[in-house]
Amino acid sequence: MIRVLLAEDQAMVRGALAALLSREADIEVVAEVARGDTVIETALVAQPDVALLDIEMPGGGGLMAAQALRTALPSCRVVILTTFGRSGYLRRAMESGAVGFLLKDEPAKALAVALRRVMAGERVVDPDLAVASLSEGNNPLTSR
Amino acid sequence: VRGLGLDMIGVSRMGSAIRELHTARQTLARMKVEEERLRLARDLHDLLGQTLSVITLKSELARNLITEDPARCARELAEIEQVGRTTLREVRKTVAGYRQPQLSSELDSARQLLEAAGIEHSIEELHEELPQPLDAVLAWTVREGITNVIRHGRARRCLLNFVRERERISIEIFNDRQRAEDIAEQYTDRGNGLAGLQERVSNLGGSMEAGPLTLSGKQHFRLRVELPTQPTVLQEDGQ
Amino acid sequence: VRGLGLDMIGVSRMGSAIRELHTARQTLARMKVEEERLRLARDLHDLLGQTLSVITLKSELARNLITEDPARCARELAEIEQVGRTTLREVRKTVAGYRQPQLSSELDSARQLLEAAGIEHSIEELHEELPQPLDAVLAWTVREGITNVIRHGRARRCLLNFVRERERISIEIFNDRQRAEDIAEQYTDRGNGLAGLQERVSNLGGSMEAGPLTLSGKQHFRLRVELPTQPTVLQEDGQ
Ligand SMILES: Nc1ncnc2c1ncn2[C@@H]1O[C@H](COP(=O)(O)OP(=O)(O)OP(=O)(O)O)[C@@H](O)[C@H]1O
Ligand SMILES: Nc1ncnc2c1ncn2[C@@H]1O[C@H](COP(=O)(O)OP(=O)(O)OP(=O)(O)O)[C@@H](O)[C@H]1O
Ligand SMILES: [Mg+2]
Ligand SMILES: [Mg+2]
Ligand SMILES: [Mg+2]
Repeated sequence: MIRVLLAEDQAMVRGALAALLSREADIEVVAEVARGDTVIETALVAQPDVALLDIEMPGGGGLMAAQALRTALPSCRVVILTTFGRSGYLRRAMESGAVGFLLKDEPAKALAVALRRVMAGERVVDPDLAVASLSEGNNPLTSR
Repeated sequence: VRGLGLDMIGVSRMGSAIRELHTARQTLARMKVEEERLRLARDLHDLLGQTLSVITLKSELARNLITEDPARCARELAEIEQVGRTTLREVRKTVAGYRQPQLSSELDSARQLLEAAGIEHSIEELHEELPQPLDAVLAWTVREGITNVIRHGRARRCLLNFVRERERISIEIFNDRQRAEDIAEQYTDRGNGLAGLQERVSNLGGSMEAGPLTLSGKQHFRLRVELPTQPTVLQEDGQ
Repeated sequence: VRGLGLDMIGVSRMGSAIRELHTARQTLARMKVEEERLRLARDLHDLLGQTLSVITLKSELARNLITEDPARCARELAEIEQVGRTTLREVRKTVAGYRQPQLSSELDSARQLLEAAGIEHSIEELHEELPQPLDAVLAWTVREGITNVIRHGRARRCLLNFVRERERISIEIFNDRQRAEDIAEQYTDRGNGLAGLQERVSNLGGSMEAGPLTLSGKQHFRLRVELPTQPTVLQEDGQ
């Protein structure tokens, strides 16, 4: 069983993702949170194998949570889930120890395959998402 | 000979200044375009990313629930529908916002239009950045006013001026009219250009006047819009 | 004194040239921004308006079919899902595509991407300024090639090299592949990334090869693009 923690602020997305992933025989969603700053306390209790973290969430967001997880629960692998690449996201995700950088709208089957690969020690990056976030990152006008 | 030499230096300096400005001009144009692209791209991201991922995920889920849990399937579908509809409305608003005219480019167009129509003109430039809603309403005034001058005025001359006061700004578009007898026939209020403008102006707490006017014995038409620059009711004005 | 006088003339000429260029610059910048805005607004509207209307209609329809015709309900849902996902992909591509890629920054991105994907790599740098159309096509090659390496290769290693000859330049992207059995399954030509690249390459009178390759008994994939540096047909290549 792959034990998953899901952090996503948008309730509709979180609900659908949890329901879809739970349908996979070898995946169990053991915890759901809606804020970045509740990831750690929840993870310490639920002891997930993988944390799926949205980036844009209240309470510090997924990137900060990823960083914190690395020291608080080093056994937990971090996968960033997002919709669009923004400036520097890929780089920051990797710096904070994430081993996956994936699309939220990926079919559940593909997401499940990615989670299995991550559990097998591979890194999984969606190339289009990554390219998009790099493109913006190289532009000097990016910062709002 | 010596003079000529110095002149030559001047010329060569001019050459390099021109080259430099040429580059600067290109860079600036590129940057502005880029900026605009990014701004829209970002708005687009925010609006769409969430909506479309919700829709995509929910439809995948609903598909798995058709026989298993038809009631929940129906709920998911109702939500998809609602999200789709709300976003559609927002896309329309966003796009309308981007089609908002800009005063500076409307003034340019006004000059070109009057030029093309063979109407002598003097169009004042406004050297001030105004808040977007104000800028937009002034731009609409120019667009509607100048269109009217060309369409109804049979004008030979057209003037466009701004008056800037401490807490208000006004714009005036004047034109003469070829024949006095046209007036009664023409100012019939039948169009909706001015009525629409009146509405936009009122939304910002401003006032508008439009009508014939006799100046030193000659018939003119004047459109005047006055707007508070610190308005009490400052609403975004869509198109 | 006399020299100074002539120099002054130069300066004053320079002044008026500067003013003129300044105006030209502003006009140009404004026009481009305006144009871009409208173009984007249109793209946005076309892309989304349609997508969202389809989604809204189909979800309403599907809801009525849950018990009546579950098979058709499933088909409608599959379509909603696909439309949503495709649109998201297009938005992502559009946004990435609005930036004319530059070889040097694509090479940087390539390194970061491969790093993130945990693929060992050696990416050569090109220390030469190339004409813009050439630079752009090489940049597209890097972007498409590296994206493919990550998506299809399940590679452990990736090499990127340039070969510079007198009148041509070529770029080669190599990767190993984890399992031999993937090849047949994967090289299906179903995408349009390589087809699009082929077109850009042909526009500059160049040639492209892409396909599997066995090197010392191991399966690899190679993408190779060769471009003339003094091409006979040198067309500006848009995005
Ligand atoms: N500059 C002008 N010179 C002379 N008559 C004018 C001028 N501007 C407006 N008018 C008169 O005022 C009327 C109302 O103008 P308005 O802009 O509201 O409508 P319109 O131009 O006829 O139609 P539209 O709805 O296309 O704008 C016009 O029909 C015309 O008779
Ligand atoms: N580096 C690679 N390693 C292995 N197979 C590859 C590689 N590059 C391309 N291929 C194969 O060639 C096919 C065509 O590639 P292409 O880039 O045209 O399409 P795609 O990547 O599948 O889709 P897209 O239109 O998004 O680029 C791929 O589907 C894949 O099977
Ligand atoms: Mg979020
Ligand atoms: Mg009118
Ligand atoms: Mg491809």
